[in-house]
Amino acid sequence: MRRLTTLWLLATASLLPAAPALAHDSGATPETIGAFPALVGLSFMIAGLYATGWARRRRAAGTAPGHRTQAAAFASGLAVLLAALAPAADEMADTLFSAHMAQHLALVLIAAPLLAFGRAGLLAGMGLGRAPRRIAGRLGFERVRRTCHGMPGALLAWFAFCGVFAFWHLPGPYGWSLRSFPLHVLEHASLLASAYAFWAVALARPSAALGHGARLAYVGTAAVVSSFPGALMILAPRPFYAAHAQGGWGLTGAEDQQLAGLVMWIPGGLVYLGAMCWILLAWFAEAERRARLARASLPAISLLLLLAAQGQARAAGDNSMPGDARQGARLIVETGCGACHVIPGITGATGLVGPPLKQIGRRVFLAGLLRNSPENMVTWLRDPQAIVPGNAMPRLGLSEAQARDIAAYLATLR
Amino acid sequence: MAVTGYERVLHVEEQGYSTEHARRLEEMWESKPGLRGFLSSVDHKEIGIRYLVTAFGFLIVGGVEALIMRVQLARPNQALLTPEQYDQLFSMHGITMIFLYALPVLSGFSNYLFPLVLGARDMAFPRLNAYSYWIYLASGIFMYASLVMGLAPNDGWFSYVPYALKAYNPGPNLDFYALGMVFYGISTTVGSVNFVVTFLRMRAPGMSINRVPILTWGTLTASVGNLFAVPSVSLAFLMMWTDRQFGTHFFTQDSGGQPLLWQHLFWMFAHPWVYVVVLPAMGLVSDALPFFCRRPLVGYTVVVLATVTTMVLGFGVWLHHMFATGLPFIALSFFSAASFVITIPSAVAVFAWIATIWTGRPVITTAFLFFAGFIAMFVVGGVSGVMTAAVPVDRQLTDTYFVVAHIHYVLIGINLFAVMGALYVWLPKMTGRLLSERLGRWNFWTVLIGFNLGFFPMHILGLMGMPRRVYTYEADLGWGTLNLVTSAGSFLLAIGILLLLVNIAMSLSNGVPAGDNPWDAPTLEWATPSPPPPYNFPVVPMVASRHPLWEERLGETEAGHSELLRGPLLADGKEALATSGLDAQPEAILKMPEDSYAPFVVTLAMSVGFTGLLLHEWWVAGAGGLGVLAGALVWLWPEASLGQKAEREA
Amino acid sequence: MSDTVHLQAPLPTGSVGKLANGWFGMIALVATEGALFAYLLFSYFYFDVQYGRSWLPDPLPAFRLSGPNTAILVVSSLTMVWAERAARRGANGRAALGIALSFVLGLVFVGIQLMEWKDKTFNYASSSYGSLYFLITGFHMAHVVAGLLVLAALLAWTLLGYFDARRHAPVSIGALYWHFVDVVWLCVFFSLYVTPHLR
Amino acid sequence: MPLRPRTRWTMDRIALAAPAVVLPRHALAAGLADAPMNYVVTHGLQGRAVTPLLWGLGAISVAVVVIISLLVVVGTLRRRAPRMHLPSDGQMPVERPEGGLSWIAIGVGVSTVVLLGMMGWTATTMARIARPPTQPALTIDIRAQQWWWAVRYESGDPTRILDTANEIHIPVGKPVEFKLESRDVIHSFWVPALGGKTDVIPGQTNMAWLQAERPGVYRGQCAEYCGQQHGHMGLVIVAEPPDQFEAWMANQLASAKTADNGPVRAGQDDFVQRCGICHAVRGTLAHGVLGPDLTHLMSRGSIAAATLPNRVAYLSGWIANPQTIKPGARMPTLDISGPELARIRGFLETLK
Repeated sequence: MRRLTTLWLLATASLLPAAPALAHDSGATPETIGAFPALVGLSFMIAGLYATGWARRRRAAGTAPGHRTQAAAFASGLAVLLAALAPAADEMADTLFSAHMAQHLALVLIAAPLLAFGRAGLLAGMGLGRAPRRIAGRLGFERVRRTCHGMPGALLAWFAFCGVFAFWHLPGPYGWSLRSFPLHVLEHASLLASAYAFWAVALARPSAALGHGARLAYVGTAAVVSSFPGALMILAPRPFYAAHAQGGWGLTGAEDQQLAGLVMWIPGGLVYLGAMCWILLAWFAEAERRARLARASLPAISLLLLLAAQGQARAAGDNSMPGDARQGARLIVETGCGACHVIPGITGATGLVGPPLKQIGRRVFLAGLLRNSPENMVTWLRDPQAIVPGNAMPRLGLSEAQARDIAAYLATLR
Repeated sequence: MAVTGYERVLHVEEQGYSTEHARRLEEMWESKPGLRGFLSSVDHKEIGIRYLVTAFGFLIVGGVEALIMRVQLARPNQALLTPEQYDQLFSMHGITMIFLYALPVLSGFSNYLFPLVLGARDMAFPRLNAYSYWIYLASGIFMYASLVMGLAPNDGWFSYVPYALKAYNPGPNLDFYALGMVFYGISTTVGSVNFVVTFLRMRAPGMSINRVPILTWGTLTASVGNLFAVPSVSLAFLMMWTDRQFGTHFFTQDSGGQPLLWQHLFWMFAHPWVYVVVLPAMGLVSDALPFFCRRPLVGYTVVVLATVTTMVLGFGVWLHHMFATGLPFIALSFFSAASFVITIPSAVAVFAWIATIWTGRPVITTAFLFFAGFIAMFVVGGVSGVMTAAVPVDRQLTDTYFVVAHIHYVLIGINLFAVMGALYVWLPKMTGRLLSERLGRWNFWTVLIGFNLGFFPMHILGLMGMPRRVYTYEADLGWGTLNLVTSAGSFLLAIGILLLLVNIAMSLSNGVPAGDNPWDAPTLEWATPSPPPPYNFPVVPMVASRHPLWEERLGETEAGHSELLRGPLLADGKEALATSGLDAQPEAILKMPEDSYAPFVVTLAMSVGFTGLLLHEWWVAGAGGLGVLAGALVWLWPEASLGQKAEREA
Repeated sequence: MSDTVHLQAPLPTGSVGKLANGWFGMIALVATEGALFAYLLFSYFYFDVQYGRSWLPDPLPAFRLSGPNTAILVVSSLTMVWAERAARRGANGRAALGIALSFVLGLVFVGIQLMEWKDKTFNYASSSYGSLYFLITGFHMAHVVAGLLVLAALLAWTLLGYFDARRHAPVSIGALYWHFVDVVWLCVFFSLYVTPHLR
Repeated sequence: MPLRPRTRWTMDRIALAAPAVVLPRHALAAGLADAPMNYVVTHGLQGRAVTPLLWGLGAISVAVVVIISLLVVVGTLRRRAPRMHLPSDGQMPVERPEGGLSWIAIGVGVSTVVLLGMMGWTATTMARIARPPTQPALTIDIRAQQWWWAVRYESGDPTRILDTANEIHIPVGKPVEFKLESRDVIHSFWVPALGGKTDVIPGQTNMAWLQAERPGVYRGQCAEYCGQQHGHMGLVIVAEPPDQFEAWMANQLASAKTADNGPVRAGQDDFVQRCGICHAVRGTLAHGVLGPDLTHLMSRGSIAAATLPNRVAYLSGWIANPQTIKPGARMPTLDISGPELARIRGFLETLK
C-alpha cells in the first residue's frame, strides 16, 4: 500500500509542471503533441520503477535521511525534465536559440544532476526486480559495467558528455535535429544520457577510482570544455544557426545567439561552480568523518602502532586478525551476499546491486571511505549504515566472529 | 649508501635534532659547500631563499624605474625622458613587478614553507624545483638584457597588437618580451606542477585535507590556476613572435588576422594571473594573522572554499578588461554581473580576518601591523575593482590613472603588504634572527603613508581624466599638483622599503636570536630550529589536528595527539614519505634525488636556445635544443638509488 | 589522528606505478598541455565564428590522408596499452615489442602528416587560416616528436632490462603522455577536419 | 584605554566618517573646475545617467573602506595585549572564542545585498546609454591614426561630405553618431565630459554616440596606449547651438580662398611643394591624405592634435620643428629656410 502511495505521489509531482504546458500547446506539430504524452508516460513508468526500487531498498536496509533527499532530487529532476520538454517550452525553443539553449542546459545541468543525485539508475534498476537484471548479466552487461567501472568509465563519461554537448551545438548537427523529429529526440536523449553518466560519476560517493580531488578536476575541466561553445557564441558577430538567424522576441539573430552563449557561460558556469563547491565540502566532511571513525577504533590501532614502533617488520598477512576463511565462505553463502555482489569462488554470487568484490583484498578503500584493513572490514560488515548512512548495504546482523571470518575470506581475493 | 628494496615497514622511533640519527641525516641532506653546492643544490629552503632574494632584487630595479618615471611626471611638460625611454621604462616596470616580482616572491615563500608546514623533507620534485628557479632567473636576465641595450619592450605589459607587431615596432624590443615570456612560462609551469604534487602527496601522516595550513591552499589554487592560464599567454606570445618574424597572420588586420584575439588570449591568462599573485599572499596572511590574534583563524573551511571559488570565477570574467572594445552590450552586462559576483568570496576572506582580529587578543607586532594594513588596502583595491566592474562607469575609468591606482592597491596592497608582514614572521625562521621591532614600526608607517600618499591621489587623477601611459601632460589639464603629491609619496614608499632592507641587514649582522618559535605559532615549521636543518625533521611528524603546537592548549586532542619527535625515521638514504591525497595515510617511501647539476645545465642550454631564436641564429637555437634534450635524458635516466630501476639480486 | 596512521604494513619504496610522484607530475603536465590545445582550438573557432565559411579553405580539409593517419595514431595508443600491461607483468620482451610498434606507428604518422602538409595549397603565411592550421598541427607534431623521443628512451631502457613487474613507472608515465598525444589529435582532427563538414 | 559605552563610541566614529564620504565631493568639484578632462561633472546626456552611478559607487566604496578600516582598528585596539612583547614570552594564552562565524555570515550577507543593488543600478544605467534616445542627427567617421584624428562628416549629398581633423563641431542637444576606424594601431576615442570611451580597433568599425547638453569646448584624448605620442593625441569637441553649427559647416564646406599672386600665392606654392604630399588644402594642388586636412586650419583652436594652441608662434615652431614638440610624430622636421617658413605661415594664416 505504502509503495503505491509513494508511486502515485512521485508520478503526480512529476506531472504537475507539465499540466499547464499540455493545456495550451497551440502551434505544436502533431508529432510533438504525440511525443509529449509518450514522454509523460515513460516518466510515469520510470517513476514507478524508482518508487518500487526505493521501497525495496528500504525493506532491505532500513531508511536513512539521505534516502528522502534522493527521492526528492529524483522527483524534481523528472519535473525539470518534463517542464523543459513541454510543448510550450519547445515552441519557444523553435523560435529563439537562447531558449533552445536554456532547454538543453535544463536537461544537462539541472535534470541530469538531480536524477543522478537521486540515483535514478540504481533504484529504477532495483525496481525491475532480479529477473531482468539476471538476463542483462547473461547478455554480458556486467562485463561492460566492470570494464567501465572506475577510471575508464569516468573518462568515457567525461568525453561522452563534452563530446555530445559540443557535437549537437555545431551548426550542422543542430540544423539536422531541427529538420528531423527523430533526430531531435535523439539529440535530447543523448544529451540527457551523457549528462546523466557524467553527473553520476561527479556526484557519486567517492570511489577508489575517482577521489574527491580527481572529481574536482573532472567537473572543473568539463566546465571549461562545455562552456567553450558559449564563449564563442558571445564573441560571434553574426548568427551561424540558420534556423535562428532571424531572431525573435525583439532580439536580432546575433543578439539571440549571444544571449544563448551567455546563458551557457554564466548561469551554466555557476552550476559547475556549485558542484565543485559541493565536492570540496564533501571532501572536508569526509575528512572530519574519518577522524571521528578513527577515534572510535583508537585502542586497537594504537596497539598496532606500538608493534610497528618496535620495528617488527612483518608481512602484511601476519597482521590480519585471526578468522577462518573457509568458515567465511560458508557464511557468505548463508547470509546471501551473492544476491548483491559478484564474489569469486562463491557459487551463485552474481548480484549486480553492489560492487563486484573481485580483488577486494587489493583495494585501497572500503566504501570509498575506510582504509581497507581487516578490522575496518569487520566494522563495515557489522554495521555498514553506521559508517555511510543511507548506503545500499543492509545491516546483516553478523557477530564479531562471523564478520571476522567473512573478512578473512574476502582478504584472500587478491 | 642507499639501500633499496621493493618494500619495507616504516621504522618508528623517538629522535631529536641533536642525536646521532640527526647527524646522519644532516650528512645525507646537506648541499656541498661553495660554488658546486650553489649550482647543484636542490634543497627547497636554499631555493626558496634564492627566489626571495631574486624577487626583491627585481622589486628594487622595478621600483627605481618607477621613481624615474615619477620624476618625469612630477611636473607638466618635463623632458627628463624621451617618449621612447619612458615607454620602455613603464613597460619594464610592469613586466618586472607583475612577472619577475609578484609571483616569484610568493613562490619563494611557498618553496621555503611548503615542506616545512606540511611536515615533509623536501618538495615532490627537488630537481624540478631548482630548475624552475634557474629558468626564472635566466628569463629575467633575458628580458632585462633588452633594457641594458636600450631595446626594452615598449608596449606595456599587455603589449596590445598591432602596435606590438613589426609594422609599428620594428626593433627587437618585443621579441625580447615575447620569447622571454615563453621562457618564463616554463618556470611558472614546472613550479606549479611541483606545488600541486607536493600538496597532494607530501603531507605528514594525519595531515588530512582539512588540516593543511591555508597558505598551501592559496598556493595550490594559484598553481592549478597557472596550469590552466599560463598556456594561453605562452601561446599568445608565440603567435606574436611568429607574426613578427615569419609573417603569419594571427593578429594582423589583413589576411584574416584579428587584433582582438590577442586581447582575449592575453586576458584569459592575465585575469586569473591577478588571483595567482594574490591568493598565496592571502594564504600567508590567513595563516600568520592568527599567530598574533592568539586564536585559530575563523572559518577555515569557508576561507578555503572562497579561495577556490575565486580562482574558478577568475577564469570566467576576462572580458571585463575589454568593456571599451565594442563588444555587444548583452555580453557586457553579463560579464559585469559576473565581475560583481567575484567579490563575494573576497568578502568572505576579509570578514574572516576581521572576525579573527575581533574575537582574538591581538599582539601588535610589526607583522600584525602589516597584516592589518593589508586588510585595509585589500578593501581599497577591492572596491575600486567593483567600480570598474560597472560597465558604464568603467568606460570612463578604464585606461586612466584610476585603473593605475586600482592595480597598485591590488598588487602592493595585497601582495607587497602581505609579503613584508610575512618577512617579519618567517625571516627569523630562515635566518635564525629576529628583525628589529622598533625599526619595523618606522618601516610600516613609512610604507603605509608613502603608499597611500603615492597612490591614493591617482584615483582622483583618474577621475580628472588623466590617461595612463602618457609620458607627459599639458599644464592646463590641471593634473600637476596631484602628480607632484604622487611623486613625493612614491619616494616616501621607496624609503619605507629601504628601511626594510636596512632592518634585514641589521638583523643578519646582529639581530636577536629567534629561537625555534618566536611567535608561539601553531604550525609545524615552528617545531624545527631556526634556521631548520637541511633534512627539516628528524622523524616524519604525525599530525592529529590543524594546530599541532596549539592542540593541547585548545583542547583539540579528541582525535589524538600530534607526534613531532616520534615517528618514522626514513633514514635509508634521502627519503620522504608519500601519503594519500585525502587523509594523508602513508602510501609509499620515496627516494629523493641527490644534488644535481642537470637543472642548471638544462637552463643554460635553454638560454642558449632562446638567444639563438632571438638573434635568428637557427643553428644556435638548434644546438641549445640538443643540449636541453641531452640534459633531460641524463636527468631522467632511471637510477637504482631512486628506485626507478629493477633490483638486481645481491 | 597519528594513532590512526597505519604503520604496520610494508610500504612500497621508490618509484612505484601510480604511487610515483612522476605519475602525478605527468597528470599535471597533461592538464597544462591540454589547456594549451584548448586555447589553440579556441583561437581556431574564434576565427571561424568571426568570418564564417569564407574563412575556410576551398576545398575543405579532406580525409584521404588524415583519416587513415588518425587510425594509425589510435592503434599506436592501443599497442602502448598492450606494452604497459606487459611491463606490469614484467614481460620485458612483449613490452619492448609494444613500445617499438607504437614508435613505428608514430613515425608513420609523422611521415603521412608531412605529406599532407606538402599537399596543402596554402602555407603558414598566406592567411590566418593557414597560420592556424600549421600552428595547431605543428604543435601537435612537436608533441608527437617529443612522444617519439620518450618512446625511444623507454624502448632503450626496456631493452636494457631496467624494468620488472615492480619497477616500471617510467613506462606507465610515458604511456600516459603518448595517450594524451593521441587524444589531443582526436580533438584536433575533429575540429580541423570534421567540423567544417558539419556546418 | 578608558572604556566608554560602546554604542556612543561607534556613533562617534560614524559621525566622523560621514564627512569623509561627503567632503571629497565638494573638494573634488572645486578642484575639477581646473581639470577639463574630468568626468565627475558631466555635460553630456550619457553622463546624466552614468555620473550619478559613478558618484554612488564611489560613495559606497569610500563608506566600505571606512567601515572596514574602522573594524580593523577598533578590533585591534579593543582587546589588544597590554603591551608589545613576543607571544613566545609565554604570557599570551591561546583560545578559541566562539562567535567568529557570524561575522562572516553577516558581513558577506550585507556585502551581497549591497553588491546586488549595485548590479541592478549598473544594469539599468547600461540600458539607458546603450542607444541614443533619438535618431542621430549626424554621423561622423573618425579615423584614428598615430597620433591624430581624421574626421569626416557623412552625408547622402556628396557636396556636403566634409573632411577635417582633430576638432569636431557638433550641434548641442542632438545625438551624434561616431563610426570609429583605425588606420594603424588600437586607439580609444574619449571625450570624458560627454561620455565614456570606445576603442578604435583596426579591422573593425566600432560605434559610439555622444550628445552635448550645453555648448562648450570639450577636450578629449586617445585613451589606449598607441605609441610614443600617445600622450599628445588629443582632440576637441566644440558643441554649438544648431544655427552656429550650420554656419560653421557652411564655412568648412567651402574650399580655401586662394590668391593668384603676391606673397600669399608664393606661400601657397611653397606649401603645395613642401607639404602637399601629406596635407590637403581644398582648392589648391595639395591633396595629401597622410596628415590632417588643413583647408580651414585657422578656424581651429589648436594644432598638432590639441597639443598646442593655434597661435602664430606655435604654428611657426611646429612647422619648423615638430620633432622637438612631439618626438616621434609622423611629421618630419623639414629643412625649411626662414623666408620659406614665413611664406608658408603667411599662406596658412589665410585659411580661415
